[in-house]
Amino acid sequence: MDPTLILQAVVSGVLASGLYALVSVGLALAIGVIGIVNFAHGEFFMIGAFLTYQLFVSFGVDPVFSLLFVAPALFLLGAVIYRTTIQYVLEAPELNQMLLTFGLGIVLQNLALLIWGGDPVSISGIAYRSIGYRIGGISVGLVSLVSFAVSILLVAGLYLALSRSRTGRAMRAVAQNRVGASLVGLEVNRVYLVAFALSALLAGIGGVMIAVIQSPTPTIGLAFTLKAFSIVVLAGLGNIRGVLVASLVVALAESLVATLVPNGGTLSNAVFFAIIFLALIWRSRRTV
Amino acid sequence: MSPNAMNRVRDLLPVVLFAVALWFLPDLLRAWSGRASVSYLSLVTNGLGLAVLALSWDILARTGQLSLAHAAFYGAGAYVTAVLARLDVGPLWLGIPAAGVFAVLLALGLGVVTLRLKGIYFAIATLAFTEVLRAVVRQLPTSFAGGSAGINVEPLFRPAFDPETMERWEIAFQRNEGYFLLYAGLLLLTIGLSLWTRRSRLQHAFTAIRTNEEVAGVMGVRPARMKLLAFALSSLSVGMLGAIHAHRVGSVIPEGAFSVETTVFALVTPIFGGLYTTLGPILGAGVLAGIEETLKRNLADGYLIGYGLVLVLSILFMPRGIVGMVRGVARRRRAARTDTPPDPATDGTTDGSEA
Amino acid sequence: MSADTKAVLEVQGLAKRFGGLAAVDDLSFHVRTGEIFAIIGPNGAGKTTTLNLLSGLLVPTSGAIRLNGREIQHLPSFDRTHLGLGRAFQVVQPFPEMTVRENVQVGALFGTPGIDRAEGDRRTDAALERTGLTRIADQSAEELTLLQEKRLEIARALATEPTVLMLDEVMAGLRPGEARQAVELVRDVRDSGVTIVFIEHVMPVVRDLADRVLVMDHGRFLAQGSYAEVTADDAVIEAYLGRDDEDDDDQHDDDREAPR
Amino acid sequence: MSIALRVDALEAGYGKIQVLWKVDLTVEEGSFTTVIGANGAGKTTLLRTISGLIPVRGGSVEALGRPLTGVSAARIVRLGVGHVPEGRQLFPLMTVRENLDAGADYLPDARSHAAATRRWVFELFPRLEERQRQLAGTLSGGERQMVAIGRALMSRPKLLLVDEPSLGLAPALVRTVFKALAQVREEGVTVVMVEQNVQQSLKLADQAVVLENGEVRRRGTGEELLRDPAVREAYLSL
Amino acid sequence: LSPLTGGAAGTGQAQKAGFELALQEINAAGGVLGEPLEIILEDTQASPEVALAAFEKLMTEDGVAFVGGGYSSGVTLALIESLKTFQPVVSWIGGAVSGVGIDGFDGIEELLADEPWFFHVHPWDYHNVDAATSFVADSGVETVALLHEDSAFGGPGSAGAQALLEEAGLEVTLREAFTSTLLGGSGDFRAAISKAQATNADMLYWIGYDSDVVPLTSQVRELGYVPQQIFGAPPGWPSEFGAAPEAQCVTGLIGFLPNLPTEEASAFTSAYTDLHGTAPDNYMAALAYAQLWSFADAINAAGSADEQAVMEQMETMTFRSPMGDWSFGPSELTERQGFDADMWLVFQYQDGVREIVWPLERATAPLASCR
Ligand SMILES: Nc1ncnc2c1ncn2[C@@H]1O[C@H](COP(=O)(O)OP(=O)(O)OP(=O)(O)O)[C@@H](O)[C@H]1O
Ligand SMILES: Nc1ncnc2c1ncn2[C@@H]1O[C@H](COP(=O)(O)OP(=O)(O)OP(=O)(O)O)[C@@H](O)[C@H]1O
Ligand SMILES: [Mg+2]
Ligand SMILES: [Mg+2]
Repeated sequence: MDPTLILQAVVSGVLASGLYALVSVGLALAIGVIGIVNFAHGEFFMIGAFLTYQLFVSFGVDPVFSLLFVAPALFLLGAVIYRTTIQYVLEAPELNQMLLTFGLGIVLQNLALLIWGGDPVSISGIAYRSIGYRIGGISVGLVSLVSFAVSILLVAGLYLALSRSRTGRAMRAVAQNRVGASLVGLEVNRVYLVAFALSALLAGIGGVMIAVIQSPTPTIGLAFTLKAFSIVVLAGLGNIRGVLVASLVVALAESLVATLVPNGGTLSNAVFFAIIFLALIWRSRRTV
Repeated sequence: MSPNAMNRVRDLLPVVLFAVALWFLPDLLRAWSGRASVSYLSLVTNGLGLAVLALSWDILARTGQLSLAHAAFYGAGAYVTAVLARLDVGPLWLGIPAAGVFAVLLALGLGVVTLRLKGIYFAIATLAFTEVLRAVVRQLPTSFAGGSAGINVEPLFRPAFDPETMERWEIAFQRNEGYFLLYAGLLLLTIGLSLWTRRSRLQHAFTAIRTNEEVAGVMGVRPARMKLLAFALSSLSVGMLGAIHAHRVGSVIPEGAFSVETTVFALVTPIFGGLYTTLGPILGAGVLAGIEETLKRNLADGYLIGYGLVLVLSILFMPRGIVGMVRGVARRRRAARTDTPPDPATDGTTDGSEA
Repeated sequence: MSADTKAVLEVQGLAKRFGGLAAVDDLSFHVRTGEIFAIIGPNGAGKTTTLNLLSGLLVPTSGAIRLNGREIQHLPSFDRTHLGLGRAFQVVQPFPEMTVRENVQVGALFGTPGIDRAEGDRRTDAALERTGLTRIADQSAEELTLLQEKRLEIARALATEPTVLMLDEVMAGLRPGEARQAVELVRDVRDSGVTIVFIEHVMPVVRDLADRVLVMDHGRFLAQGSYAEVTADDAVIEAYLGRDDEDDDDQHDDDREAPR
Repeated sequence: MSIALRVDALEAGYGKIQVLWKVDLTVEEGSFTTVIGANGAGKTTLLRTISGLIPVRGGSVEALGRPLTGVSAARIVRLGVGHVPEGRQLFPLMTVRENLDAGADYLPDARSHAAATRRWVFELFPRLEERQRQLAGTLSGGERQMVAIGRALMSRPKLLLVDEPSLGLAPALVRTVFKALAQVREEGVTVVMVEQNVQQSLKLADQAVVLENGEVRRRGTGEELLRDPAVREAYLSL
Repeated sequence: LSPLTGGAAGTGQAQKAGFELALQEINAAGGVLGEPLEIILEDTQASPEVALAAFEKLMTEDGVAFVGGGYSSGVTLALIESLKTFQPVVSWIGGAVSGVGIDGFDGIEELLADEPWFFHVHPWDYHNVDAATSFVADSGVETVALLHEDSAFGGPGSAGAQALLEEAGLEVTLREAFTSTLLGGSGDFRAAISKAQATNADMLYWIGYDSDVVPLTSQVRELGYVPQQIFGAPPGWPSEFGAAPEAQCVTGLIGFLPNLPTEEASAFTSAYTDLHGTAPDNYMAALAYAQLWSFADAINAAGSADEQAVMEQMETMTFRSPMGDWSFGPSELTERQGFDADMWLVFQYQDGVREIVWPLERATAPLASCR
């Protein structure tokens, strides 16, 4: 097989991992660090995408700039949702959180359906979406490159924030022992609020990216939630850096299979989840 | 009378009543609403299906294993019966028990490899399993499993039409009655399995494993064996459900048979109704199906927004599901009347687990 | 050691490493049938880890464990329980979703393979009776005082009808009066033919209960013998009891007050 | 001499259960108070109510000149009330070092002295220095207790509430801990300690209180109660 | 019966919009038999069992005599038994899987061809392939790379397409499947595109869903693949896609276009825009509109709501529609097929406008090459 094809597959795979990381990092914060199982994460993502779209059609705002609005907007949305609902299930078992957030997901999805209709929407008239740089027969997509860079920055930033910064450590503390946290002077509820809103914000950034490279429908949420969950779990709960590695592994595998196997494109989901499955099993066997 | 005997009566009586009610329901509906009973039967049947799914899921959840693989058992069942029917081996109905058996084997296989996984790790592993299985089914030779186009499945019931004695809608009624009774039977079977785990020593083993597997082991419980048993009990009815459903809707396609909705509602319904109980998942299914249809009939667009809100509010105001809430009220009543402390026995059962 | 024929529990060259740390290191000792055997040592000496290795919650890095002459270090914990090795935990962990009775039933119904429900209930009642929990048997295990939790911890272990019962700091946090009851309970259990291995920091309790005492430090064997012997041992005083003026009058107080 | 803690007809409990019945307690600044009592007497509940972990149902709590009734636990800590809780309440997935630092991180004044305080804590418990990098969740029972005390000290409290610090500690270490607490008191910190180890804890106490069934049954100096036959019978004889 | 919510909500909502417009016009024009026409919309959620209950509700509770709407083969197959039971007059838009050419699988046409009461509006899958391939043949390319999504929609279709193309003497350099973003695909088609690029085919011919349009076309550009033609056959196209640079010179198969140069078309477009505020982007709206009108016309012509009479009218009458006049006639198996290959248009994005380039008699601009 043509070597440049394989090389191209590797490059595409590496870059594609950026999107996965973007989708997952917020969830990694929510579930891995704060310990809130958020089934509506994909909906934050979807909302972010449609806000970007709306800003574009109504005011012709370029997605790059709409970040400045979408990110805070989702932070706000996250905060509101936390105050009105999540706040009350912190102590509740994981399953209750799942039901609650799943319900929220349905609400958000059908609201979006009501507002934007069921057809996929697309942001037109942005030149950079289809720009690719050719380096020795290999093409590198501008947007993928940027999203890859952004995701690395976000993940690295979040990791540093959580391990080094006081606020970051506060989030972990609150998640690990609420009583202990308040006994060292933390307003547990406020810390959670910030953390949850932050995870929504991160989802929003991913949403902007999706609005640029794809044409979202209101129903994309759940699929992304599940993939994000898988990546976060593969990375290991609470392991922010792991999100990058996990995303890289699955994206690379998808891309290689899609290239090397005839009709491999249809296997991408199978590959994705097969890796998740095998990795989890293998890990569970290894540790005693 | 020994407490066990008491329990047995306490359980069996309502079940028997429920069974009798189900048996007469079609004719009652018919007598009450005439031809409209046709669609009512379909709706109730859908509800029963949800109940079977939910209760089965709950059985496994009692060991602390949050499965996202029930769509896999369901879809596998659907395909087993479809393929058997196409290969034309034996009578049509044979596919249903076969589907059940296959689902159990599949579940045991999955159970063995996921034994050591806990909580969300287990959940995601089972989800991944479902997705992979769907992909595999798609890739199977078209001549065998129909590929992405799917397979047609013969209906189980083709009531003969006799213009003299009956109206056309009565054909539909008889067909729906047939499926209704199958679903009802399946639910009763599942109830049986569920009650067995609740009333036998399995109840202790399951709860112990759910709360702390290590301590359970030191108490002499065999966690692996118990979990696998739960897997088997939890997949049997679901496999058969998928099979019957396939006959009912005339075809199977990978997207439909292994759909995420199945997975999700298998878990949403018991939480809504009340976890780790027999009544909870069934109530949950009934109420949820009822609410959805009511909203659908009374609201125009966006009725699902209402549906989502119901879920949200339910968990905020009934954290232990319907059953938990009812028991809570009952207990407060008792406490109000006499000063006897609350009966913790009922308390424990609806208690959420820390997964 | 193997010279001793009546050894019900034998530990040889037992070791457990966590990464770089040797929590238990080349530890050997044996417990005789029907005796009360105490394990003491500074915090972090490896006592609980040893118990975890004995009850199968941890896999030893190396070493052998024999119960009635049979090697058990490779068996899962439930098998060891079925073979008669019972255990109560240092960090009390009842099943909060169950009542006290149900908690004990778990041990009774599964502690010995294939016993019927009636027998299970008999054992349950017996264990509840013994630990004085009958009165609150139907309370939820959520709302117990520390003392009650400790009793439940013991009751569950008893319900498995062990030949060897291992107790990890069950006296901690009990006030003297209650500790005395607990001591009686343990003696009484031993008299019914159960060998006892227990970990304790409360020295008077060790003094009153232990036939023999094993002292651990840094995961290793430090000393062994009667209470008097080990408490006189300089190494033990150095590592564990500490040398202190208050020390003596403590002892005196206790001695004076001790029931004889 | 001013008052560090004034508890007035305090009532508290859990759900339907009332645990504390009109408890009065006045603690002078810089003094050492020991609370003893049977299991379930309400000692822990008393401390948890003072530090705002459970709501005050009746009566009032006032510490360091400020009313605490209705104030959040976090604020109370920032006001200078440290608490070594029953059950340690550590952060299992953080290292020993991180657990200790957390004690100072969220109190500006304590943070500025963190390094010094940490050194002192390590002097008290050398083992913690060895185990700085170990996850708290994997510590032995006693080691956890050390971390819990260390974390509270890191916040440099003016009033320190300690719940059964000797629980699960080796005899030598028990004395070390009590010495440490005495030393803390020497540095002007007011200490309120709940203990089962009556013998040694009462020796330290300027004031001692016996709590039974949620009510104060006896008061006096440590020495007085040590001599009190009823107390000896109930809490010392073994 | 339309999928108003769930994955196919786009289609369902478009159908709804079409019905609403038709209903308004019909009743403005005096309704049916002098009475205002009344329609009941039921949501199928594109789920078989939901659709089943909904259909039975229409039959028994609402006593409906004429059934319209219709989408998704899975749903249609689920209804077959019940349809045969109640035998209302069914005019069915979707469920385009005829089953013709797929052995071992019975499609809608195969199962309902002989039912006198079943009328099918949307062209069958082989019609679509037929139209698409004859355009390709006319477009002057010699080599074609065929990318298709692998569900019931693109899987069977692509097989037929390859056969017909090779019949027409073209070379199919590659036939490669992918998973549509609509069905949970990752939306990364670079691997498939690179393979096509490697064969350097004149035309990239893809069969997928609406939501694949943007990622696919943009990735083609990104990878620097410049075929003469980029031709796609999704059910619909994202609104405003035209303005995107990567849309330039992209060609597509579509059932209806607002700028179709006929007065029916422009009349429908303006009326639709007045009612809904947006142009009818999804041709399902036009089909639904046509379908409801055909019922109304047939009933009025029959002079009664008697089902037999109405069915006769439907079989014989010619109806008006935004796509021009149409009537029910023979297809492969049935006698009651509405639109066929002739309904399809091929448009090309030229400077943001969707110019009709095929069939030539209806063309608004000549076909341009991307090279
Ligand atoms: N999972 C683990 N990972 C790393 N170190 C561990 C782990 N478990 C225990 N340790 C260490 O092993 C040593 C022995 O622990 P163990 O709990 O056996 O002590 P112990 O003798 O019971 O002390 P205590 O009397 O305080 O309960 C301790 O220093 C502890 O920190
Ligand atoms: N979370 C809780 N829910 C319900 N009741 C509780 C709870 N915590 C404690 N109690 C009850 O409150 C009473 C007092 O408990 P508390 O822990 O204050 O006693 P204590 O004096 O600290 O005993 P110990 O010496 O065992 O710590 C006990 O009867 C206990 O059962
Ligand atoms: Mg220990
Ligand atoms: Mg206490």
